[in-house]
Amino acid sequence: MTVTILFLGPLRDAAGEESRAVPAPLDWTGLIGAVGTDIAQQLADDRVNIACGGRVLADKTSLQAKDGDEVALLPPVSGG
Amino acid sequence: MTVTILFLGPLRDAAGEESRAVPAPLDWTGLIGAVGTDIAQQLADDRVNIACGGRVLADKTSLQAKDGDEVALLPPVSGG
Amino acid sequence: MFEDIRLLDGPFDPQEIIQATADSTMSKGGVANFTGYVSSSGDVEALELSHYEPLTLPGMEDLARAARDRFDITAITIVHRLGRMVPGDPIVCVAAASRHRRDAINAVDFAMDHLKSAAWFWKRELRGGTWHWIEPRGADHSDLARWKSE
Amino acid sequence: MFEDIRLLDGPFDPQEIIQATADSTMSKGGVANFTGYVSSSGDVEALELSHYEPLTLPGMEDLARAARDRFDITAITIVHRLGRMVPGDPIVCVAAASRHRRDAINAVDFAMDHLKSAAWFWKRELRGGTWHWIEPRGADHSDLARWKSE
Repeated sequence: MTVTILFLGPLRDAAGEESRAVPAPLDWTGLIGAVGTDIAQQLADDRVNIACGGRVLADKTSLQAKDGDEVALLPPVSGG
Repeated sequence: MTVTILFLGPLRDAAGEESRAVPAPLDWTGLIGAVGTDIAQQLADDRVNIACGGRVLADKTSLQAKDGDEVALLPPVSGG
Repeated sequence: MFEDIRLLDGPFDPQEIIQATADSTMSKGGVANFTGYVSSSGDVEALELSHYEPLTLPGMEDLARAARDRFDITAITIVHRLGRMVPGDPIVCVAAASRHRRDAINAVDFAMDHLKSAAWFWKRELRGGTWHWIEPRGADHSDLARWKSE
Repeated sequence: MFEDIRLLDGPFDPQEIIQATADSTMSKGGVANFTGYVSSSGDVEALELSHYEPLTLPGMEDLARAARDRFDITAITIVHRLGRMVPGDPIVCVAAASRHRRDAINAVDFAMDHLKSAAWFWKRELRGGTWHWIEPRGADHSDLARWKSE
């Protein structure tokens, strides 16, 4: 009964790991609590997106991850 | 003391030869007389150009070819 | 319809890719192509591209479909590198074939403009022995806006 | 500045040409290309292109110069076939390299649009064992007009 949180790009460095398994279900408040203060602050940035089950959420605060879901934290893509 | 008249593209078929040497100098009236009725009629077409010494004449009736010049008769280029 | 949409984590030869796209349309018009190479601006020793697979390849496939719907093309190829590259390495290759030259060129232009928004890529550069993430780009809508009003 | 302007009366390999243009600009951005092939429309068995040499090659060289003046490019290549070809043979290959993708693509587009007016080519087709001259094209200024107002 777990959800996998996946850290992409620069967020992987901030998290110090590729992914983290947390208990399911997981909503926005649960996610904020699970990732630590540093990443929680970055998630507040409008340019940081969240995908659940392979789909980017239009409103990331509506996150409702179930058992087996992968929740990907997507920082802004790089320029250049 | 000759000018070489060069027939390009479809005009070559009409002329039955690649080129013809005629006495120098050669002006527009001389050219018309030298090429035969069929080609003379085609030369009247605005879309047929004349190059002398490697340059396309803005006004082909101003032709003044000297000894050694090459006068190229340029039919309209093909579409497609 | 020829379609070749790929993400590669090893080197590729753009000429092979263009050739395959061209072969698919031989005697039917022409092939347009754009190939991008890793820049050697500044003191960059290497470039690494990471992505989120469940989003990137479907995004590229949607983009190929959009190009096919919009332009009269007989082939579309979109190939993008991932992983670690050095300056001079090909990083992206887009090719389109059409009976009509303008459609082939416009399809390549369209695909390159939209690739940035279709793909989730994060880049970091190795400079002086240390990896640096490349900053997020600003709002970059002007390239895409070109295709809206037509 | 890399420049490769050629008229060929034998076959060519577009990939070799694109590769040479790309090599000249490696690690400096990208390369755009358009390659046209002899069509197999209808029952055409062969195509023959003749030209007036004192005008065609200088015309192509002037065109390359105009493209260099107009766009920020580091290489331009314009290669055109002459002589007898069969359907599927490459007939024209234009490639441009630039640090900026849009310049590379636009330079190729510009060169292709102007090539028709720069070059004095007469074409005839072999159909049913007989050669037929291809009719002159009508006023074809719309492609060129695209570049006037910019």
